Parts: sequence; structure tokens; C-alpha cells
Amino acid sequence: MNASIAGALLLVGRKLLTAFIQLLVIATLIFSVMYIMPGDPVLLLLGADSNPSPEAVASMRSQLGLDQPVMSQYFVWLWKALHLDFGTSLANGYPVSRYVLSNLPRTLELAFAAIIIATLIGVPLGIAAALKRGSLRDTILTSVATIGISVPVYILGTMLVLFFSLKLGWLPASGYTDISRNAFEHFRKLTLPALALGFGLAASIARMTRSSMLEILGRDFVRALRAKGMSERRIIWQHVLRNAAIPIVTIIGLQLGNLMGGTVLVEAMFNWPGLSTLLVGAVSARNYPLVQGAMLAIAALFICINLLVELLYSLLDPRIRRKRT
Amino acid sequence: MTSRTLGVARSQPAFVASLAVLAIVLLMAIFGGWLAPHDPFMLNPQAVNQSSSASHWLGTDEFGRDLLSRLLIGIRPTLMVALGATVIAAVFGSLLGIAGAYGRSWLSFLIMRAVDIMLSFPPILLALLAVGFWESGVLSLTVVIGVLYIPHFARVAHSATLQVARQEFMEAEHAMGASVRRVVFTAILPNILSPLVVQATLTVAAAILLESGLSFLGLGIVPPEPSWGQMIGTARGYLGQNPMYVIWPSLLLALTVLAINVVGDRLRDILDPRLREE
Amino acid sequence: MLEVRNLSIAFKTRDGLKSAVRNIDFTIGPGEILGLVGESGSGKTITSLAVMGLLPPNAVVTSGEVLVDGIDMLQLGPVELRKLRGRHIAMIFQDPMASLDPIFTCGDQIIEAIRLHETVGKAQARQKAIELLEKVRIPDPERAMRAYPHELSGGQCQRIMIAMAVACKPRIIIADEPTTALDVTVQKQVLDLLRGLNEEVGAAILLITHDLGVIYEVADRVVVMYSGDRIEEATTADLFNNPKSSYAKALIDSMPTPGGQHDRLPVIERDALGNVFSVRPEPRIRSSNVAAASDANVAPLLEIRDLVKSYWIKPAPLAVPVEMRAVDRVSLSIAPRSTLGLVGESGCGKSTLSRAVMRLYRPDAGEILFKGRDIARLSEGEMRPFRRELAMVFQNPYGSLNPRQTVAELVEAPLVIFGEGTASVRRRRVAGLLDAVGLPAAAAAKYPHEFSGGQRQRIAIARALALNPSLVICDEAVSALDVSVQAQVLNLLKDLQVEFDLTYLFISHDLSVVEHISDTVAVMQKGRIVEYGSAKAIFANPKEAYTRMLLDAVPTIGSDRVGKGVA
Amino acid sequence: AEGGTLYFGLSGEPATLDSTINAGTPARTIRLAIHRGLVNYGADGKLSQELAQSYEVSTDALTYTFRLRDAKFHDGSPVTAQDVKASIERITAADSKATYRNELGVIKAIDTPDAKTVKLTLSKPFVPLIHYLALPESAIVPAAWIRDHGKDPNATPIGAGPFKFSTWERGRELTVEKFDGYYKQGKPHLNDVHYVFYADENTRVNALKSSDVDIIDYVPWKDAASIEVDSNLKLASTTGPFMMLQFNTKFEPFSKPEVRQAVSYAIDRATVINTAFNGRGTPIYGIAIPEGYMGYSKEKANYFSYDIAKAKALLAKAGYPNGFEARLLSTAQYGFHNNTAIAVQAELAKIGIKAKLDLPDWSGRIAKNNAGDYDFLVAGTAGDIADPDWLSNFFYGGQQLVRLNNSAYFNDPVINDLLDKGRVTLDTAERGKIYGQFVDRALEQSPFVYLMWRDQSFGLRKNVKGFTNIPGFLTFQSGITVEDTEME
Ligand SMILES: Nc1ncnc2c1ncn2[C@@H]1O[C@H](COP(=O)(O)OP(=O)(O)OP(=O)(O)O)[C@@H](O)[C@H]1O
Ligand SMILES: Nc1ncnc2c1ncn2[C@@H]1O[C@H](COP(=O)(O)OP(=O)(O)OP(=O)(O)O)[C@@H](O)[C@H]1O
Ligand SMILES: [Mg+2]
Ligand SMILES: [Mg+2]
Repeated sequence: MNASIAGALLLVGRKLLTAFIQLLVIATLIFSVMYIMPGDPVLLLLGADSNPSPEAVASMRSQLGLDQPVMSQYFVWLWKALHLDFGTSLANGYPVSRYVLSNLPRTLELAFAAIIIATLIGVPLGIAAALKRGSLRDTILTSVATIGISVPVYILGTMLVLFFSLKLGWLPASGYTDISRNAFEHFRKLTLPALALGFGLAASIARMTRSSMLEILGRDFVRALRAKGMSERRIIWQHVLRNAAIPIVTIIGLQLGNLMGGTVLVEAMFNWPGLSTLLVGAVSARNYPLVQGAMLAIAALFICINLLVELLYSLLDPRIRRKRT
Repeated sequence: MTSRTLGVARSQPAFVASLAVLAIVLLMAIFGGWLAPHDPFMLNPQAVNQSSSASHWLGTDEFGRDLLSRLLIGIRPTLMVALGATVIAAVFGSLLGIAGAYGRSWLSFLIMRAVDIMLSFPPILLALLAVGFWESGVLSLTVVIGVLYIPHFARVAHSATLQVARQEFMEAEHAMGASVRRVVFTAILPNILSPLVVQATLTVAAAILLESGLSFLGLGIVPPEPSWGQMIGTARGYLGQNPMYVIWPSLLLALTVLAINVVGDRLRDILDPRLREE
Repeated sequence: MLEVRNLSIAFKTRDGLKSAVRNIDFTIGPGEILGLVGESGSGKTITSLAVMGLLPPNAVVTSGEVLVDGIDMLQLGPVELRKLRGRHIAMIFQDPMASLDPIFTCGDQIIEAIRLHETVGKAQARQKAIELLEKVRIPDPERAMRAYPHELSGGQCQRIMIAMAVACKPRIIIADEPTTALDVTVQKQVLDLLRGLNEEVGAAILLITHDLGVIYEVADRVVVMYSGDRIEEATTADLFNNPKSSYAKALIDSMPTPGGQHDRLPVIERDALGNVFSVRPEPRIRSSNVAAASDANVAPLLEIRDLVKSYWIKPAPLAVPVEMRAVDRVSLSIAPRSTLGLVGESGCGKSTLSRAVMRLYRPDAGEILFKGRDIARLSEGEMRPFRRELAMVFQNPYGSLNPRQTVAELVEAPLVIFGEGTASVRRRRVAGLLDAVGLPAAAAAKYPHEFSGGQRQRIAIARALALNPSLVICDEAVSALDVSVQAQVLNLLKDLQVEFDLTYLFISHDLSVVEHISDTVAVMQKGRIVEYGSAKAIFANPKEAYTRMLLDAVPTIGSDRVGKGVA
Repeated sequence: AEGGTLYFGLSGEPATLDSTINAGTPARTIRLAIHRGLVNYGADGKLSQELAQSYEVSTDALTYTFRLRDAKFHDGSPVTAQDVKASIERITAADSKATYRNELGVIKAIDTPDAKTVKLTLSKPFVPLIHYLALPESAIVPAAWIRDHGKDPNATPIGAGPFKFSTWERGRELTVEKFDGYYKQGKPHLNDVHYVFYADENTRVNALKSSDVDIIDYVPWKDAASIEVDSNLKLASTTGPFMMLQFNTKFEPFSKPEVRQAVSYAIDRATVINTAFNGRGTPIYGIAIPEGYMGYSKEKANYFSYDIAKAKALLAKAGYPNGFEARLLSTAQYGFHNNTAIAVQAELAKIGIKAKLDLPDWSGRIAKNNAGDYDFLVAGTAGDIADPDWLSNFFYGGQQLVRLNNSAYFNDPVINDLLDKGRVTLDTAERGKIYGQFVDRALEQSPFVYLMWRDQSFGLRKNVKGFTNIPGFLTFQSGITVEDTEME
């Protein structure tokens, strides 16, 4: 028993170390990217609508520490980050960590809501298409899914708003209410953005489900299950789906990861104050510390999601588990 | 031969229709410029955002340019970006993913962690990096979008390979002394092709849409050249006044992607011998 | 109870329907065991699948009916079919590995089968499952319950399948080659189990097998099939004493008889008129340099010293893995041009041993000297030249064939890998190999799933022989073949041995086959070699109790079956 | 009606509320609810005395004397001369980041003879000073606050305006509430104002239409019509900001005034207006001086006309009969910049000028603008103040030849001279003449090609009263009128 605890600890330790190194690499990459990109935060800060004087620019720059050599800026940042101090926003000195901590859960919530909707729609749709391969039903489902893939999220979102908010007035057009303040309102405002995101993702999940299901449906053991007298539904949901799950889980994981920094359009469109908005705003303003902080948060989430997905792989397929141990 | 073709046409109407759509799209990509009824770059401030009319069949855009003409010449860059990016992503991504699942443990560790890093790097940053280095245009757009999707393919290929690598015929290949190349190309690839085909069809659509998403960073097709993605992106702002503006390119895009999907599905089924004879 | 009337089945192909089974008729009454024998690929499995209503999607029933208690199965809807299956009519599939869901533990699958039709609690079902496993003589039922199919040996999987099929005491059991991977003692046990059911609940059993000994011992009546046609039906005694059709006669003639050492086995041939008869073909090549195979002076081709291979298994999901020695300090040697027969109970480590020799994994300890060089520790790159000389026929032929490759591609693979010959040379070689293992030339363009169990096995054999390697490991390579094809393949192996100096490590549970083909025999039990010596000596004078037990359990024609009178 | 809550949809979240930095219109809108200066621009676009009850300028324009009224800061302390001194010194300090540090830098000394009197002494005459003091960036804040929090960009702001800062939920909204001690009797009317941030223009419009908010700023041109026709909504529109082309006068063809004039002749302004702005704008065929501002003259307003032949002739005269290629910098981030560039590109193609578009994001565009890395560019802007000195910012050569708002390297001694003279001339008629001469010279040199006045609109719900879109350049300071705003 002790040995297994030690083994587990070792494993966790290794994963943590890997994650740490990954984050370090990402941090370095972002740092380089931000400095290679054209753009100057100070000009944006001071010159929004007017001509700042060169002296004001210089003074601002030195106050923000941007006049230091890039390398020393990097190491200062890194050193602080190692102490969990991610600096302050260039624009207003507001701590990056507070920004990230307030926006991160909102993006997470939106992403999970979307992915749950997408899975609930996509997986059954894909199964239905696979079971009737080549039939009219398959064609119709495929077409619906395709439209889901090729209609951009902002068009879908706009249509949802036009219909559900402006026309019917059922749901708010945009905004965010803190769950602690009014939970009902909170979820009402979550509905449309989550739907808008979810539909498109559902389409991809459906496609992958269909293909993966077909792969498994051709296997001999399915026939053996039928011979046992198992109901078709149970065969599909319990055995075939689980055998087919790895590619599906992969694509869901990918999408969830993408959503971490990729809900920009939807967040903007529904005024959902999440991490993506923060990141894009920070990138646009060349707010380096904020970009760094938001990116690291996204990357960390990403790593978590990946670990989860890999864990799921081995739970789903014992043969993969064997390789790992 | 011909009777068989006819047979296919009868039993697979969707497939045949899709092939036809793709053929038309390809032809339009080649000859679109000549087919265009109007000069696609001619501004007409007196006729902006018009709906269908006798002279402009599909209406006009916010500059009064003929939508049909622009859709026609917009195919080429759209296809080039979408297909080019998909090819780049598919080739490099799949190979990386396979190596990540089948290669030596240190190699697969490196590859998969690198893939994770790439994945956690939001597209916008990579795009900005590209803007810093290259002129915007079809080529850089293709490369950037292609690179963006490499890790996606890698992940899909990786997971599928993990599954395949555990099957007994891989042991048989191994026992025969098959070279890595052979294992990859004859044992693994054909068996993981179906998720890859699906991923590819998804990528085609995503690439076209991403193109419009990246254009605000200045990485799009450089105006006044049109592309479908860019048209859809712009049209979003005019949903209220000129709904047709967004509907036409979206419809064409959906139709093309649908055709690609149907062909992709069919390809996937053809590649699966167990499904072929039905 | 089960009545098949005028059943015809065809496959949809590019060039229209291709008939596979024609006008099959038979009935089985309660408590009756009907044997179904016939040529490999003659349509036995397809017929039984049709009975279950489980034909592959590209197969169509062109005529006939399948009556179960007077109801036509072919007319039933999916819901009614489902109610019958498993509870009323159960099937044991020919390829056990492929028929188990790879991602559920065997225990879960058996429990599931039980609970599908009986309203019992989980614990109760589990208890029952363990009892079943004990009945089929699985050594450590607790472990088997926890194991995933890939963690069990071929014979163990087969027994899991059997346990599942009989779990609900169905009234009709279709057993498709239920004992191909079982050693004779276990086979006996399993047959007893089936017969027990047969007596207890009056189950009707359709027993498909190529093992005429088994048929002789347990079947009441026998149906003989040949290339899709039913050509004879008779009581067992009649069939063996007085076969009417020429095929049945030829089949019985072709059986390898224990004790009778012949250089060649008789095979069935068909003359221009379509008549079949059994002939004992002359060797293609007379052995000129008949070096004494077991000459002590000749350096062994393969020598295994103290080989150890363990699996680490977790008793519980979070527990520390414990060692399970599958191969325990095995030492063996095989002289060039000789054949070592390896026999032993199912699950004793034969496949593990052969995989280690193939270096599919690194053994934990010990040496594998091939042509004097220890290959146990070679790196993959260093192994490569040896791979040309080592070939293996896997126990589970379907699994070892890439489903996305045609037979031609599969068989020529070794040639391609070692850059042997041009495309046309390879094509000719493939054609020759297919012919030698008794497959039609048309097979080349097909995919593995389009073949019967025996045909797949032959594809695997053809592939293994493609390069004329020095050592061929045959892991139950002929277990799914009817006696005639089996004879043909065994003759081929012998011919090749003479012609190309091949050496075989031949794993089989069929002692008469082993006796026929082996020069030396090793008997394995629980991971160890318990007896090792020349074939003649062991078969004539077994020393170990275990060996004796094995020999005693061989079903043979002529010996009366136990308890036959009860039926 | 008195009381009520106003929801104000803003086009962005302020980066900072630092009162000395011009951090964009949303920041100004909010600060104008919190802060007041000595003077400000009122709803009528004229200077209005706020914390200063009155002021006088010495005849040499070197001293400005302000009499303060009895006003209170949100913390209850009175507004004193010390506070004014501290506030202005904060702007002019050596390490100050204030946007208008340069302009206010002419203040040499600040004397406070008594608690209610402030005397500013200038180093040189500077007539427009009072206008710079009217900017929101010249707000007066308590001296004590400056001492304690002056360097802290996140300190809770304290001003003397009608509303006091309440909460700021980052990324979502900022709330201010009524200040009872405001010096204007009976104002403000509202209890509180929620400034909700809507970066996306479509979302902003939808929020107004679905009555999530009561006012929005920056109504997109394409949506103006739909707001106008909506029976629940109204549109408060004015022109003020303008679109123009800036040239890099080091770039060979654009170094020649004829070429720049040719560009001006070649562009049909209607094209730009109809395509990039949905027809919501007024063409400029002269110099972008709003009607009523000093320097405006009717006859010069149409100095140019849409005339391809003339444009071609000018090009030929300059030596480019077949046109040339040039990079046109704009940004893809904002539709109207992007579309203006496309329209200009199409128009210039007619005279053979092939414009290659360069469309980075806004930040990249600003950086390139500031580095002079362009041949010509599209700019959309407005003057800072209602005094003609706003022109200096654009036309003055001087030390820094590459700036955000000038044509790179443009340096015309005649123009510099006139601008210098204009700043020190107190006499209005005299000044008018100087700026008249300036306009003649500017048209001749044409360092900028002006395209159009664009409409700048607020969208309001019908029940919102008293909010005014201040015309001209001051539209960006309309936020000050929340003090008059009521809900019915
Ligand atoms: N899915 C399929 N598609 C096409 N042909 C098939 C398919 N399955 C089986 N066949 C063919 O049908 C014939 C009968 O096959 P079946 O599996 O019934 O043989 P069998 O009698 O069980 O042989 P064996 O003893 O080798 O298992 C074979 O010739 C085989 O090639
Ligand atoms: N991957 C594995 N993990 C754990 N145990 C395994 C694994 N593979 C085989 N075993 C166990 O090792 C033992 C030897 O298996 P092996 O396959 O070598 O038997 P075998 O002699 O070939 O039997 P059979 O005649 O039934 O094929 C069996 O008890 C089996 O359950
Ligand atoms: Mg069979
Ligand atoms: Mg075995």
C-alpha cells in the first residue's frame, strides 16, 4: 500500500513538474511574441484621442518599467511570477491576478455550459446518424450538423438574440449577473451565449461520434452482444459508445481547451466578461502583464483539461492503461 | 463501368450530388473571374446593401459591389486557404500525433507536450506573431491557419493511434520486422484515417471561418480581394439591413462544406472495407 | 425445437449476389446434440448466424425459414428476437477474442449476460459467474473476473464465452468451434458441461466442429456440409461406420489417427467430375538429405535458457501490482529442420513463450539463443535481421490481420518488408501460397472480414511462410481447420521443411496433430516445462502424470462416449 | 422627474480613471460625471464657469486670475485655491504623465493670494489656455487626495462633480451615485448612473433596443436609421469628428503638394460617406473647421471639388501621368477605418494611384503611425478644443516631425509662423484674420486631405431627457450633460 502511495505521489510530482516546465515555455514564448509584435502600450494609453507629448510618453514608459532591456524585464517578471506575483495591468496598475481570478470562472462556466450542451446534442445526433448510415436520416442529420459547422458563431448568436430577446423578449440580449446576486438572472443570461457556442461544437462532436461509432459497429463483439440478447440501445450506449469514446473525448477535450481562450466572439457579443475578452483586450492594448497572466491561466487550465482527457483515455480503454503502467 | 457509375448515382444520390457541387466549386475557382457578371471591385455608392435585383442577382454589398461577382472570385482564395491549411495541418499534425503515440517514450513525451503548448497558445497570439513577420495575404494566412490546426490533428491522431497500437495486428507487423515507415503508413494510418477524415472536413470549415476572424488583426485576405470568410465576417454588421449579404456566402460555404463532408464520410466508408460492400 | 428449412444465404458483392449456403435443412429436438461438420468455409458459421438472426450486413437470406418452437426467427422483429436471444437460444462464437468487448472486464461481461435475463442482484450474479468459471475450469476465477480479455489466454477467453452462453441455461445452444483453443482435458470438461445442460434442461445443441473425435463422442446426429450444401445427415454411429456421401467418407479417411505415424496425411481431392475422395499425396520433394532431425551433434537452431516472463497484475484497481509468472524458467532447444511440439493446458504460458521468442517483448530473464546468438536483449534495430528468419502464426488469426489490407497485401507483407522480388514476382508468390493453403485465387482481393475462421487462419499461415523463414512458430495454427485442410496444411509444412530446411515450434492442443508432426515434444504446465523428449518416447511412454492425463483425455473414434445411454 | 437610475452603455471600459490622462471617450464620459474643472464646456458648446465663478485674462495674456465659487468635494471638503494649485502642478510636474502636460506647461507659476483666488502666470502668451483648462483632463481634485493617492492609479477618485464614484466591477460596469453637495442647485436629477461596458457595437445597440440600457454612445452608422424609426428610441446626432488622409511627406510623390491636391480632387466624398458610413456624414472639400469655429469660411469650404480631370492634370504636372503605387495604412480592427481605406483605394485607382492596403490591428496601426511607417494613412479624429489652436496639433512642424496627428515630416515655415501668431493674439478679429491666412496656406499645401464629417450619435430611450450631444469637436465631452439628465 505504501509503495502505491509513493508511486502515486511520484506520478503526481512528475505531472506537476511537466506542467511547470510547460508553463515556463509558454510564458517565455508569449513574452517573445509580445515584444516582437508591433505596437506600444504607452501610445495607446496616452494617445487615445490626442497627441501626448514625448515627455509624457517617456515618463509613462519609465514608470511602467518598459524602458528596461527586454531580458531584464523578462527575468523580473519571471522572478515575480515564481512568487505568484503576476504584476499589475499596465493600464491602471490593477493586479493581474485579481483580473484573472474574476474573469476566469466566468469563462470556465460558459465553456462548460457550452460543451455540455454540445455533447448532449452532438453525441445522440452522431449516434443516430451512424445507426442509419446512408439513409435519409443520416443525410438530414449530416446536413444539419454541417450547417452547424459552417454558420459562424456570431451569426448564430445574432439570430438567437434577434429571436429570443428582441422578438420574443424571453431572454436578456446580453450581460452578466453575479450568481450570488441573482442566480436565476445569472442562468438566464448564460443561456444564449452557451447555446450559440454549443450548437457549432455539437456539430463537430456529432461528426466525430458518427465516424467513431461506425468503426466500432463493424466489430465482431457487437454481434456477440446481440447474441446475448442485449437491447440495441444498451449495446449502443454502454458498449459501442464506450469503445468509440476515445476520438469523441479527444475532440471534446480539444474544444473545451479551445474555448478557454476562444470564446472571444461570443463573450464580446453577449457582453460576458470572461477571460477571452480580457485577453483580447489586453492583446489589443499590448498590456503585457495582463496578456501574460491571462495566457498563463489559460495554459494552466489547458494542461488540466489535457490531464483529464488523458486520464479518461485510460479509464475508457484498459489497453491504453497497460501501456502507461 | 458506366452501368456501375449509374448504379452508384442511384444508390448514393447525396454522394453524387456532393461530387457535383465540389466540381462546380472547383470550376468556379478556376473560371470564376470570367463568369463574374460585374466588375467585382467596382464601387457603386448609389446602390449599397441592395437585395436581389435584375442587374445584381444576389444583391450588393456595403460598397455597392456585385455580390455574385465577388462570391465567384472569392472562391479561389477561400479554397486555397481552406484546403492548403487543412493539408498542412493534416500532414504535419497526423505525423506528429502518430509519432507521439507510437514513437519512443521521450520523443512522444516531447511531441505531446509541445502539442499541448501549441494548443494552449490562443490563435490570436500566433496570428499576431505572423502579422509581425509576414505580409498578410493568402500564403501567410494558409500557413498560419495550417499551423494553428496542427496540434488538433496531432491530438486526434495521437488518441486514435494509441487505440490502434494496442491491436494484435500491430504485433504481427512488428514480428515481421516492419520498418517504422511501413507500420505508420500501412498499419496505423489506414486504421486511424476515419477520425482524421472527420477532423479534416471540420478543419476546412473552421479555416474559412477563422480567416474572417483573423482579418481584424490584419491577417485576412487583403481587401479589396474578397473571400467567403471575409464576406461573412463583414456581412455580420449588416444583418439588419441586408440579410442576404450574410446568407449567400454562408449558404455557399455550408453547401461546400456539406459536400466536403459527404464526400469525406463516403471516403471514410470506402476506406473501411467492412462497410464497403453494402 | 430448432428447425431449419431450406435455408439459402448469399452475399452481396460488386458482381451481384454470391450464394454461400444453399437449401440447408436440419432439425434438432430437445436434449439432442446435432453435430455440424464440413469443410472450412463451407458455411457452417454463416448458417448458425442466420439461425441467430445475426448475419453480417452484406449477407441476405434468399430463401428458407428458421423455426424455433414453430416461430420463424427470420420474420421476427428486433424486440422479439432480442427476447429469444441469450435466454432461449445462445451462441458460442468461433473467435472468442474478437467476440469479447475489449474494454470491459470479463467478469462484468458475464455478470451482464446473467442479469440481462435474470433478475438477480449484482453480488448474486457475481457468485454465479464465479461458479460458471469454475465449471469451465478456469484456474483462478477471481482473477479472470477482473481481467480484461487481452489479459487472458486464447483458451481462457473461449471459456469466458462459453460461460456466458450457458449462463442462462438456454434451451438451444449453438456452439461454433467451442474447443479450438482448449487442451483435451479442459475440452472434456467443457463438453461435459454442454452435455450436462443438454440433459438437465433438455437443451438442444448445435455443435459445429471439425474435430471428428469430439463429434464421435458427443453428437447424436451429424450434418455434413460441403461448399454450402448439406450433403449428408446421419446418426453418429451410421456416419462413422457407413458414410454415404463420398465427402463424408473422404473426411473420415483423412483423420489423423493417433499412434499411426505416417509421413503424409491423406487429404480430400476433387476430380474433374466433382467427385471427392481421400488420397494420400506423395511428398512434392523426396527428402534427399534426411539429416536426423534430432541429431545431437547438430547445433540447435533455437535454444531457450531459463526464460522468465511475468505479467504484473493488480488484484484491485488501486493496489500494488503483483507478479504473475506466465513463463517460469523455461529451457528448450530445437534442432534445425526439426519440429518441436509444445502442448500443455490452456493458459499455461505457451503463447507467452512464443511471443517472447519472437521478441514481441523483452523477457524478464533468461536467454534466447538463435543460431547461437542471444536475441533476448537485442535492440529493435539489432533484431531486424532476425525478423526475416522468424515468423509466427498468431493464435488469434483475425486479430493479427490488418482489417484495412487485402489478403494479397497481407500475404506479401514480409516480402515487401524485406524488399524481396518485384511486384509481379510477389504476386506470383502470393498466388502460390494461397493455393498451397487451399484458398482460391479470388481470395487475394478480399479483406479478412470476408472469410471464415479457418480461412483466416490459412491466410495467417500463408503470410508466415512467405519468406521461407528459418523458424516458424505456429500457435494453434491449424485449430480451426477441418481435417482435410488441416492435413493439407500439415503436409505443406512438412514439404517446406524438407525443401527449405524449416524449423517449427508447433503449439497445439490436438495431440494427434502434435504426434504426427513433431520430432520432439515439450509438455508445459503452469509456466514450466514438465516433460521434454522425443515425440515417440513421450507418446509411447509418458512419464509425467500430467502427460498421461492429457493422453487419456483425447477423444477418439471407437471409444464409446460416456453416458451416451442417457440421451 | 427627480431620481431614478440611468444605465449608460459605453463603447469600452476605461483603462484608467486617472484624471490627467485622456484615456478615451468612455473614460472622459465617466470622469465628467465625477469631476469638474475651473471651466468646462457646457451643453451649448461654450465655455461655462464651473469651479471658477469668474476669471480674467491680463491684456498681455500672461496672467489668468480665477475666483473660485463655494463648491465641495465628495469627501465634504471645500474646493480651495490650494486644491487648484496642486491639481495643475500635478499635470505640469516634471515626471507627469498627463496628456496635456505640454500645453499646460506654459504655466510658470501658480499663486494663491487667498483661499478662493488662483493666479496663473504664463511663461509666454498663450490665448487658448482657457480651453485647455476646460478639458476633462484639467479637472480639479483635492490636494490632500493628490498627496495620499496621486501616484495610485487605482485610488477611488474624488472630485467636485455631480456624481461620486461608487463601485467598479472590472469588465462589467462602473457605478456613480448622486452627490448631494453638488454646487449647482437642484442638480443632478438622477440618483445613480450605471456605466455598462459594451465593447461590441452590435451588442450595444441590442442592449438599447432590449432596454437593458437607456443611453448608448458611438451608435454605429449602420444602426442609426433603425434607432431613428424605433418609436421607443431617439437618436442624438451631431457632426464633429472628421475623416482624413495623412501623408508621409518624405514619400516621393506625396512630398509634392500637387500630388496631395490631386488626391483631394480625385476622391468622390460621397463614395466614402455612402459606403463606409451608411450615408451618415457631410463631405469636406476644404479644411475640417466646423462651422462657427474660428477659421471657418464659407467660400473656402469648397475649395476642392470632385474632379478627376483636374486630379489627373495635377498628377501629370507633378510628373506622374500614369500614377504610382503607395501603401495606405488603416486598420482592420475598426470597420469605418477599414471601409474608408477601401473606398479611397477604389477612388484613387481612377487616377492611376494604386493603393496597397496595410491593415494591422489598431495598436499596430498606431505604432506605425507614430514611427512614420506609412505612405499615407486613414485617420479619424477631432480637434481637442473649440479654440482654433487645435490646428497646431495637426499642422505645426517644429521639433517632433512624426506625430500621431500630423503628416509625417511636414514642416512649413509659413504655417508654423501663422500658428505661433494665432496663439499669442488676444484680439479676436486679428486672430480671425491670421487663421484666414492659415487656411489659404493650408489648402495650398494640403498636408491633409479631408474627406468628411462623420455623424457622431448617441442612442437614447425616449424617456431620457436633458442629455445633450454637444456639437462639433465637443461631442466627446457630452458626458458632462448627465448632470442635466432626467428620466421620465
Ligand atoms: N462477410 C462476408 N462477406 C463475404 N463472404 C463471406 C463473409 N463471411 C463469410 N464469407 C464466406 O462465406 C463462406 C462461409 O463462411 P463460414 O464462416 O460460414 O465458414 P465455416 O464453415 O464456418 O468455415 P470455418 O470452419 O473455416 O469457420 C466462406 O467461403 C467465406 O469466405
Ligand atoms: N496481458 C496479460 N496480462 C496479464 N496476464 C496475462 C496476459 N496475457 C496472458 N496472461 C496470462 O498468462 C497466462 C499464460 O497465457 P498464455 O496466453 O501464454 O497461455 P497459453 O498457454 O497460450 O493458453 P491457451 O492455450 O489458452 O492459448 C494465462 O494465465 C493468462 O491469463
Ligand atoms: Mg466458422
Ligand atoms: Mg495461447
